[in-house]
Amino acid sequence: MDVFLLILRRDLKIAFRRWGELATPLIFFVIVASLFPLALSPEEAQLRASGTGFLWIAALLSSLLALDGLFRNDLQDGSMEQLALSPAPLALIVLAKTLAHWLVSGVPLLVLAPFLALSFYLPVEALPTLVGALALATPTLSVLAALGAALTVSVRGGGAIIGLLVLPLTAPVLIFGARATDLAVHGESTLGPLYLLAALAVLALSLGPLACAAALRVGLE
Amino acid sequence: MGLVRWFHSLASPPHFYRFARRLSPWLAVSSVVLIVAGVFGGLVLAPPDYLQGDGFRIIYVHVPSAYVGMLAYVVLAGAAAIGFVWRIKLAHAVAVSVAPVGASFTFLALVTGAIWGKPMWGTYWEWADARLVFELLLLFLFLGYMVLRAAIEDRDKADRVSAILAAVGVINVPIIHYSVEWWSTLHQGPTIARLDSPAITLDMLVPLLIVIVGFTVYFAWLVICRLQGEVLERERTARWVQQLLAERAE
Amino acid sequence: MSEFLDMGGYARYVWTAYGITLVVIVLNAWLARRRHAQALIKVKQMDRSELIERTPTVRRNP
Amino acid sequence: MSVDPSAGLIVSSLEVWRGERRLFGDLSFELRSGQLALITGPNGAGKTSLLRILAGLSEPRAGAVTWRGTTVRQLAAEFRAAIAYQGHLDGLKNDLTVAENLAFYRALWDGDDALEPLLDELQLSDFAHREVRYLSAGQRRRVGLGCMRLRRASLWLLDEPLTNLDAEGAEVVAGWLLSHTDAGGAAVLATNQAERFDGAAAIEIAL
Repeated sequence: MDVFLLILRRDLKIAFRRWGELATPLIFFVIVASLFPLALSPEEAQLRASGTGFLWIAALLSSLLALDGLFRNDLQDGSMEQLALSPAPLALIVLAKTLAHWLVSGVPLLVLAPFLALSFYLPVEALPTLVGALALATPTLSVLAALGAALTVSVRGGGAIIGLLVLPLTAPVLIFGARATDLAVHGESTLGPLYLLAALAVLALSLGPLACAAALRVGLE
Repeated sequence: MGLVRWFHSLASPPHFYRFARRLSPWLAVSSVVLIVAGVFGGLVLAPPDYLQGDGFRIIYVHVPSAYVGMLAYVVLAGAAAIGFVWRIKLAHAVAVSVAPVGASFTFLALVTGAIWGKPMWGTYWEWADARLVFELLLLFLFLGYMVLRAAIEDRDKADRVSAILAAVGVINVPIIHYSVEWWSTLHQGPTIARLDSPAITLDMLVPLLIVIVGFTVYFAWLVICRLQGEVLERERTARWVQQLLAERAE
Repeated sequence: MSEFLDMGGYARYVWTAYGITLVVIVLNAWLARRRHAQALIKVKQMDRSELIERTPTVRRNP
Repeated sequence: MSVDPSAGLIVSSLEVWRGERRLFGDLSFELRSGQLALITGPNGAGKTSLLRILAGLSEPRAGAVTWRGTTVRQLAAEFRAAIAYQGHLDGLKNDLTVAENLAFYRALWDGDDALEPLLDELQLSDFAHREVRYLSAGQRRRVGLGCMRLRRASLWLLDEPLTNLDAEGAEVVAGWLLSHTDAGGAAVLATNQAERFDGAAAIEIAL
């Protein structure tokens, strides 16, 4: 547990010292969301109908965008070797790094999302569900993106293929997340999809770090 | 005991290579016979469907290719996992050889599904059909696997990294399948007919089963052909490959 | 015969589907055989120096 | 294989590959406590690949490496902690200061050494609160080796530790190595400057 906190603190400290990189995915999220009405139409009915799905796609893309360097930086400066050779389990270290990343990229997204949702004329009553669904979905997305980053860690220059590897796997999260939000917009019970999102998060958080650690060990060779 | 030892010896590349050379003509011939017989049964002998008329005959190529695509992904993931856990090089070679074949059959399932959809739904692509959407995602999984392999230069590394991707993918396949199913039931209008007849009769079913078996044997032949090349390349410094080359040169 | 080819009015769809299937099947066979043939060529043309076995020398100092 | 605390590093019939190429095969040796081994050889011979296998970072295609009687890839945490590896990369975070980097590794290795004497010895005291990105290659090397020193390891695996170091720095590191082996530690060194360790090495491996 000490190692977990140690890595978490180190990664957060580094993240705040490079705040430019930190802010990029969030600004991306906001800009894409502001372009959406320009591409579609400013009409209330249309925006309200497609705003939910759109917010989810934007959240998905921005959470993938940021993760390319999650392990690559550590691999390139040699600290990944030291982490892999430390007595602590690599999966625990991976989990700490993923959590650190989620704290600096996922949480701000949760804060921004309601404002964007309001601008798409989503009803205020739906906002708690939107934030709740995002809170359950973004950890899964972070784990999947971390997995993509770990798999491509030994690919020269290629963060671009992370999307190709990971996006098909995110389909269930997208389906349940958008469904929960949609149900909330129509004032219906959202428990079903929220439970499913929580189940996916548990699965991802328990198996994901193990897969990441295995991929990193191969990448280190 | 003898059978177990025989299976074990197959994991040794020279044994496998020799075995594959003897097996492959049999697979090729029997798959062609099965496919031709099944397709003949499907196109000529089977009665037209009472709802879809003769249009339903696309089933005899659509369902087998969809089935082989799925089978290929399971074989790919299983082989890759065996290769990763027990460090069997031949298993990794199987995974590599399966990928392009599986991708092409999944692609074929998508295309024939879309062609079938046009007369049934009036549109080539129907998002509310869970199975086509699932096939599409499966195709992406195959493509991801192939792209990842192509991006890693070191073959040994590529084997093991892509094995992890395949394992994650295969855990996800049922989740994706059920989520897409669930999602489509929410959006499916009552007018959408599913791409299979609700009451398929025996004389329709038998040709279908024959084509499915034929496609599976054909798939095995393709994989074995590719596998021979894969094994040769991986084992090129081994004595048996050098001997084989010397024999061929004579 | 022409009735068979007509496929109850679905000729366009049925024959396109079967045609594409045939193309995919033939293409797959060609690619699989080519894969094997290319491997043979590659192995023949490989760098023979890969076959040399090197062993390091270990010297023990008392 | 059982745990045998008296056994050192045993390498048996090891085969080393880089990617698709076999670099060499049939390497066997045993390193006991108090001994220093040197790995020499031309560039590309496989010094780094060998060292990474010894550290357990890569898996050998054939042969085995054991430490205290257990395969290095399967070591339990307490034995894992006894092996220090320092490769070409220093393992430092550019955005953290020298002191922060050292403190991080001290915590990771569960150590409690004071940092000031170490910084003094490495002549880094004036740079303790400077971010690593502003250091020269030689200074970074010193910090990296300092991080390694904080690990109370009994086996050191060092890949060209003297690269980029000036005469004084090299002197300090050579001194560390001698006192480490004198105190019963073992070390494997991949180096192109073998003459610096003439007579000190118990085993010399020429690739």
